Amino acid sequence: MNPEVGEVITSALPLAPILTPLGLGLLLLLPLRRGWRVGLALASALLTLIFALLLMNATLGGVLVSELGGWKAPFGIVMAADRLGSFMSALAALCGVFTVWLMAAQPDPVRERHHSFALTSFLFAGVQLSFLTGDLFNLFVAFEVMLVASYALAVLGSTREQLREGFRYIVMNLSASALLVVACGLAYGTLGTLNFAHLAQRSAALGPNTTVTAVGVLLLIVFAAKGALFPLGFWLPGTYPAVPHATGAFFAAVLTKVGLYALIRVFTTVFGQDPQLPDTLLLVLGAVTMLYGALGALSQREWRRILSFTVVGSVGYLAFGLGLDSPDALRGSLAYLAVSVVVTLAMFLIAAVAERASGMRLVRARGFIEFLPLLAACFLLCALTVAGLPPSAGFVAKYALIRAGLEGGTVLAGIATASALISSFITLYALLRVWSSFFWGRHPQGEPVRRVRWPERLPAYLASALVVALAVFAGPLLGYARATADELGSNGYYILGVMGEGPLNLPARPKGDDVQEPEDGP
Amino acid sequence: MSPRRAAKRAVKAVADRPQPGDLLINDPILKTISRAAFALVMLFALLLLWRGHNAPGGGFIAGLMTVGALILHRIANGDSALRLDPVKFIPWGLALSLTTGLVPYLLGRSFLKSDYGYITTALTGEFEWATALLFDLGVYLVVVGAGLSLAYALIEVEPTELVEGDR
Amino acid sequence: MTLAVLLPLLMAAVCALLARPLGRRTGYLAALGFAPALLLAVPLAGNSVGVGGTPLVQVTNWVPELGLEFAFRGDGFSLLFAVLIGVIGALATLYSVAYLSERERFGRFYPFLLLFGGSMLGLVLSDNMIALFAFWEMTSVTSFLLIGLWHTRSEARDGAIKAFLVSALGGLGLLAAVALLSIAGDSTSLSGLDLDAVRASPLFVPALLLTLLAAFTKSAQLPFHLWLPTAMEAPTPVSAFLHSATMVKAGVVLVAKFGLIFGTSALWGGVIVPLGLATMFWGSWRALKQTDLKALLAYSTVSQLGLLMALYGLADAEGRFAATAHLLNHAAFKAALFFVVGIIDHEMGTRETFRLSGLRRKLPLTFAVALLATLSMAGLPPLGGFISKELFYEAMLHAGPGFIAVAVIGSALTLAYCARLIGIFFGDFQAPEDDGGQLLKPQIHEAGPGLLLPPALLAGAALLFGLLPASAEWLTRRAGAALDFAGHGGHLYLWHGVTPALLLTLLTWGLAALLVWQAARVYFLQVHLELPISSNRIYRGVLDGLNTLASRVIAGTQGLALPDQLRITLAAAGVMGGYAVWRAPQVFQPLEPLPLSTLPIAVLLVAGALGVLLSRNRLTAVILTGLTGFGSAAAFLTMRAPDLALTQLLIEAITVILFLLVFRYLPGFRSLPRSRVRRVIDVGLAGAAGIGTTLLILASLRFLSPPISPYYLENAYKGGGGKNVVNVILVDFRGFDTLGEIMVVGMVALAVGSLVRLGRRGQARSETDTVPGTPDLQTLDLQQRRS
Amino acid sequence: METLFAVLIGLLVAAGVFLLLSRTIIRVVLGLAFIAYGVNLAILTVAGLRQESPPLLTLEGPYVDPLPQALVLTAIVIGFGTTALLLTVALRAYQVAGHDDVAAFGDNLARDPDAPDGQHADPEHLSPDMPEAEDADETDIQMAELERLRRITR
Repeated sequence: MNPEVGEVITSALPLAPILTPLGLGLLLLLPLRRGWRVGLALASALLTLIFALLLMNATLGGVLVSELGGWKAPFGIVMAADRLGSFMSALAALCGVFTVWLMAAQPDPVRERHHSFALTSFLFAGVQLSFLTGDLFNLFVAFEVMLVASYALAVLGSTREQLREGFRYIVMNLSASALLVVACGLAYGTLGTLNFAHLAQRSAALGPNTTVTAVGVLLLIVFAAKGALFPLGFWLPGTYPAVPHATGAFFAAVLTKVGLYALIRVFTTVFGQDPQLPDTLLLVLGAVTMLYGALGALSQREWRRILSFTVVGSVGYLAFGLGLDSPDALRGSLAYLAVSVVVTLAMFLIAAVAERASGMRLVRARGFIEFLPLLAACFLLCALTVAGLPPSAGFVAKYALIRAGLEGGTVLAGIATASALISSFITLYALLRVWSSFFWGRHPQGEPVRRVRWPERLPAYLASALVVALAVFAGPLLGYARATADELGSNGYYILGVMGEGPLNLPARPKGDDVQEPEDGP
Repeated sequence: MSPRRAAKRAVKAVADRPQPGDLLINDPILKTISRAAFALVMLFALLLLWRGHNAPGGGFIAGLMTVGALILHRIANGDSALRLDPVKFIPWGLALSLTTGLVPYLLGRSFLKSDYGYITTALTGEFEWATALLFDLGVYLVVVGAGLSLAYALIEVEPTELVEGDR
Repeated sequence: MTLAVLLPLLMAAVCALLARPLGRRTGYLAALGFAPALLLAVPLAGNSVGVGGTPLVQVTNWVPELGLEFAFRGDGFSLLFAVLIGVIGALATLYSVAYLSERERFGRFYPFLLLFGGSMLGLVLSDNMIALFAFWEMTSVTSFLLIGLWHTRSEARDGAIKAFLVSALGGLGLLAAVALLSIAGDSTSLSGLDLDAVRASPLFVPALLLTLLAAFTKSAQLPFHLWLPTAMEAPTPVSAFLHSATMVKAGVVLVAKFGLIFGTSALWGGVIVPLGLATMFWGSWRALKQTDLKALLAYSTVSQLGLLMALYGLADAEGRFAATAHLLNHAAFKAALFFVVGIIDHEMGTRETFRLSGLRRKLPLTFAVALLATLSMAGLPPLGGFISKELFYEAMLHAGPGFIAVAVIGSALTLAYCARLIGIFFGDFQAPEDDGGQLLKPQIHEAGPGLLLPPALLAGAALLFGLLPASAEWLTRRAGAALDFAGHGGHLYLWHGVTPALLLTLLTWGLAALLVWQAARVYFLQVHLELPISSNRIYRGVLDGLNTLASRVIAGTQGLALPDQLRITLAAAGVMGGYAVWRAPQVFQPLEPLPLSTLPIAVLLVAGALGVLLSRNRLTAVILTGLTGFGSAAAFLTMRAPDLALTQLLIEAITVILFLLVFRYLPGFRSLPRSRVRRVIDVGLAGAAGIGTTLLILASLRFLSPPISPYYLENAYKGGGGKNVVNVILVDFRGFDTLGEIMVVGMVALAVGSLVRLGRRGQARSETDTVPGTPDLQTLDLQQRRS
Repeated sequence: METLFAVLIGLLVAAGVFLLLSRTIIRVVLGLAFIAYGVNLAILTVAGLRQESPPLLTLEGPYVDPLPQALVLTAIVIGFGTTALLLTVALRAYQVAGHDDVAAFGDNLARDPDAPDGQHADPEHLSPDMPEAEDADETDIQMAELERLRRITR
C-alpha cells in the first residue's frame, strides 16, 4: 500500500464507526422485511465493531485525526481518536452487537414498525460520535443525537411506565443539556475556541485561571448529571427497567459511561490546570453515589431495578477514581470502566433471560439453578465482578482503585475509599439476595418455567464469557489502561496530535471590502 | 399495515370527517386568501433556500417557513397541500445531506468536503453551484418533513384518549 | 506448586462435564485433583526446603501493572499446609463417594469441592499478597456455594449467606490491609516487603487492625464466630474439609504469616491473645450445650481456633512451635470426628445426642475411631492432643495468671464436651426414634469401609502423633524456618517431668470431672443463662438496619415526585455551580449608555417571562411565551444576527402552533398549589439560578484569548463559496453539527409519530409489559395524593 | 449592553426554573422553553456584543463574530426538536395518568420492600436469617437433653 492511501485510510478511520451506523441506520428506515432489517442492523453493528477495533489498533501509534470538510482544527470540526476515545468506541460497538442480537432474538413487531432498529442505530452513531469528536460543541450535538435517540427509544411503545419515567428522563436531561450549551458558550466566550485540543492549548497557556475553572465546573455538573451521579441522576433507575431488554442493556452499559468519558476527556485533556476544585467535587459525588447505588440495589426487588442501581454504583466508583486524580487512579478507573461496561451488559442480558424464563420481573422465582445452571454460573460470576470480588476482573480494577485511594493520603480520599469498600459489601449483599431468591430455593409447584430459546440465551452467555476473558486478560487490560492514562497525563500528546506543530496563525478581523470580490476564485 | 399507509389514511380521515376539537376552520374567504398566501410563502421559502448561502436564509429558515405555510394551509383548508406523507421527507433529506458528505469521503477526501463553482449559461448568466447547497437542501427536506409530521401527528391525537384505564 | 493449585480448578471443570455419565464415581476423579498437592510432600520431606533451605518459588504473571502475580512460595509452613489440605481433601472426597445419596447433584458438589480445595491451596502457597487476597475471597465464594449446596432448605441458604457476608466483611479489611502494606512496604510480595519501612509507616496500625479483622472473621473468632455453626448446613464431608484443616484455618494462617510483620507490635499480641482465649472459652462453653453432634463439633472448632489464634498471637518462637504442633493435631482429630458424626448420621438417621446411646455395640469400629479422636481433642494422653495442650499451657504460663485461668477453664470445658460426645457410645442401646415414636432407621449396621477408612486413617495419625511424638515434631520442624522458630529448642514429649504445665493439666482434669459429674446442673445453668445480646442478633440487626436504611433512603430520594427531585438536583448543581461562580472573580462591566432600541426588547422579554408566571389561562400563557420568543428574536436582531432572528421567529410561530394543538387536550393552564416551604425553596432556587447565570455571564466576559472566528470571515467566500458566513459555517465549516442537528429533528419526528400512534388501547403491549410484577400505579397515585 | 442582557437572561432563566419546578405538566415544558431562550441569548452575549455589521460579506465590515450565531442556530433547532418531543411525551403522560399533576405521577421504586404486599424477595422466609437455637422454641429438645443428662449422671 502506498503511503498516500495509508494516510487517507488513517484520516478516514475515525469517522467510520460513526458513519456506519448513521448511514445504515438510514437504510433501516426503508420499509423492509424483518429479515432484511435484522440482517442490516446486525451487519451495521458488526461493521462498526470492526472499524472501532481497527481504529483502536491504529491509535496505538498516535492520535488519528479526521478533518471534516477539509477544514483544519480548530476551525472545522475534527474527529480525533486517541487511545481513550477508540477504546470507548470499541466497547460501545461491542455492546451494540449484543444489543442488536437481542433485539433480533426478541421480535417486537409494534416497536419495530416504529423504527426501533433505525433509532437504535442512530443511538449507536450518537454514542460513537460522542467518543470520537474533538470539539466541545460537537460533543453537545453528539449528546443530543444520542439522547434524542434514547428519549425516542425510552418512550417507544408508550406504556404507562415508559411515559412516566420517560418524562422524568427527558426533563432532567434537557435541563442538563441547557447547562451544557451555556458551558459551550462560556468556553467560547472566554477561550475563543471550541476544539478540545485548542482549548487545552489555550488554557495551558493561561495557566490556572478561575474563570476557566468555573467553566470546567459547569461542565462537571453537566457530565455528572449525564453520568447519573447522585444527586443529579434520579432519572436513571426508573428509566432503564422501563424499556425493552435489549435497549435497556445498551442504555445501562454505555449511556452513563458517555458522561464519564466526557468527564475524563474534559478534565484530563482540557481543564487540567486547576484540578483541586473538580477533584474535590468528584470525590464527594463519587463517595456518595457509590453508597447510594449500593443501598438502592438493596432496596429493590426487581431484576433490572436492582441492576440499574448497580450501574449508579459503578458510576460512583468511576467518579471516585477520577477525583483521585493520579495516574494510578486514572489507570484503575479506565480498567474499571471497561469492566463495568461489559459486566453491566452481561448482567442485563442475564436479567433478560431470567425475566423471560420466570415470566416476571421480580426476583423471586426460586430454584432456577436447577433449570438454568449455566445462567446461574454466569450470574454468580458477574455478581462477583460487580461486587469486585476475586477471581473477577472487577476485583483487579477495584483493587487498583482502592490502592490509588489509599495512596492518595488525604482525608477525603480515605473517606471515599472507605465508602467504596462499604458499598461493595452492600452490593454483594444485594446480589447475594438475588442469587438466593432466584437461583436457590424450591421452585413452587405449578408456576411455569418458560423455555427461553437459545438465540436469547446465547448473548448472556457470550457476554459472561467476555467478563471471564477480561479477568484472564486483566494484565493486558491494565497495561492498555496504563498506556492510556499516560497518554492522557501528558496532554501535549493529544494537542500535538490534533493541532500539529507550529503556531496557529489567526487572520486579522477582515474589514469586509477585501473579500468583496475575490480574485482567487476556484 | 405499514406506518405510511396508516398515516395517509389518518390524514384523509381527518380531512373527511371534521371532528370536534379539530383545528379546522372552514371559512371560504380564509381558504382563498390562504391559498394565495400559501403560494407566495412557498415561493419566498424557496428563494430563501436558494439565497441562503449568500444572504440570510438557508435550509432551516426556508424549511421552517414552508412548514408554517403548510400548517396554515392545513388548518385553513382541512387537508394537506402535500399528497405525500411528510415523514418520508426525513430519510430522504438525511440521506441527501449525508450523501453530499459521503461522496468525497468515499473518494478519499474529507467527509463533507464541499465544492463549488460557476456555470455560465446564456439564460441565467453566471450561476453558482455548490455542493453545500445540496447539503442545505437535505436540511430543508428534513426540517419540512419533521415539522410537518410533528404538527400532523399532534393534529391526529384523539382528544379523549386514555392510554390505559388509569382512571 | 502451580500445578497443585491449578489441577483442582481444572478438574472441577472436568467433573462438572463428566458428572452426568459418571454419577457418584465422579468422586474418584475429583480425588485425583488433589494428587499434586500430595506430591508436595516430596519437596517437604527433603531437607532442602523444610528446614532452613531455600523455598521453592514459582511465579506466573497475571497483572504485572499492579504487581499481581501468582507467586507460589513453597516454604516449610506452606508446603506442610498444602499437604494437609491435600490429604484431608482427598479423604473427604473419597468419603463423600460413599456418603452422598444417589440423588445428589454430583455435577455441582465435586466441582465446588475442588474449586474450594484449589483456592485454599492457592491461599496457603501465595507469597503475593494480592493473590493471597484473591484466593482468600475465592474460598469465601466456594464455601458459600458448598454451604448452600442443599439450597432448598432455608437454613442452608441463610447459613451460606451469613458465612459469605461475614468473611466478605473481613475480606474488605484484608483488601485494604494488603493495599496499605504494599504502599508502605513498596512491594506486593510478602517476602519482598520492606519490613522496616512498614513498621515505621503511619499505615502500620491501620493495616494491622484490618488484617486482624480479616483473620478474626475467617477463623470465627469472637464476635464473628456466628457463621461457623450455621455453616454446618453443608453436607458432612464438606464440613469435615472446611472446618478441620482449611477454610477456618485461613485466618490462622494469616495470623501466622503476618505475625512475622506485625508481631513486633505489642498491639498484635495484645489484641489476639485475649480474644483468642475468650473465643476458646466461649466456644467450648457453647459446645457443651449443643445437642446436635455437628453443632457441638462446630463450636468445638470455634474453641480450638481460639486456642490456635492465641498461640500464634504470642508471636514468639514458643507459641508458634506449639501452635503448629496443635494445628496438625487438630486437623487430624477434627476431620476424623466430623467423619464419625457423618457415619452416625448416615447409619442412625439422626445426630441428636438425646436420641442416641449405646452405639458402641452397634458400631464398634466407629466407636474405636471416635474414641481415639475424642481423646486427642480432649487433650488426654497418650494422644497428640495431649502433647500440644501441654505446650499450650507452657506458652500461656508466660502470658499472665488471668490468661492461664481462662485457658484452664476452657480446656476443662473441652474435656467435658468431649465426654458428652463420646457419651453416646455408652449406656444401653436404643434405636433412635423421631418425635412421633417412629424408628428412624429400621436396620442398623456398621458403616462400610468407604466411610470408615478415612476417619480411621486420621485417628491413626492422631495416635501416632501421641505415641511417637518425634513424628509430629519432625513435621512441625518443617515449618520452623518459615515461621521463625527454627531456633526454638522445645521438643514434643508425652512425659516431660512434673512441670507447672502438668499441674495445670491435673487441675483441668479435676475441673472436667466436676463438670461431667454435675452435667445436668451445668446444662440447666446453660439453658437458663442467656446473654441479652448475641452476635447473631447483631448480625440480624445490622442486616435489618441496612434494609430499612436502604428503603428509607430510596423512598426519600428516588421515590420523590419529579419536582422534588428537580429541586434536589438543582440545589446540588447550584451549590457546585455557585461555588464555581464565587471563585471566579466578578468583572462588572461599566454601565454603558443603553441604546434605546434595546429597551422594547427588554420590556418584551420581561413582560413575557413575568406574564407566563402569573397567567392562569393557557392561551395567554402560550401567547406570552411566544412574545418572549419574539422578544429574543428582536434581541438577535440587535445583536446583528439576522439568520437567528428569522429562525427564532419562525420556530416561535411553529412552536406556538404545536402548543396550541396540544393544549386542546390539556385541562387548562392551572397552577397547582405548592406548599409554603416548597414555594420558598422554588423562589430561592429560581433566584439563585437567575443570579448565578447573570454573574456567570458577567464573569466570563473576559475574552482571555482571541476568538478564532476571523478565519471564518476570511475563508467563507474563498473556501466555502458563500457570503452569508453563518450559513457557510452551518453547512460547511461545521456541517457535521448540522448533520447531527437534522438527525435530532428527524428522530423527534419519528418519536412523536410513534408516541401518537402507539399505546392506544390494545396496541403495543410488548413483552416487558405483559410481565406481571409491577404493582399498580393507581394505588400509589392515591397514596401520594393523600399525603 | 452586556450587563443589561446578562440581567435579562438571568430573569428568563429564573422564570424558567420557577416554572420547571411546577406541578403542572405543561408549566414544566414551558419552563424548559424559557431556559432555552435564556441560554441562546447567553451564548451570543458572552461572545461579546458589538454594534458592527452582521456577518454577511455583502455588507461593509467589520463584522460581529459569526461562530456563536451558528452555534445558537443549531441550539435553537435542537431545542425546538426536544421541546416538541417533550410536549408530546407530556401530552401522552397526561393521557396515561389521567391528570396533569407531575407530583402525583407516582414512582414505585420507592416501595418499601418490607410492606406487607407479598413482594418479598424470598417468600419462603421473611427474616434474613433463621433464628439460632438460642432464640428459638427449642425448649422441648433442651428438656429431652436435660432428662438424658440427669439419667446418665444420676
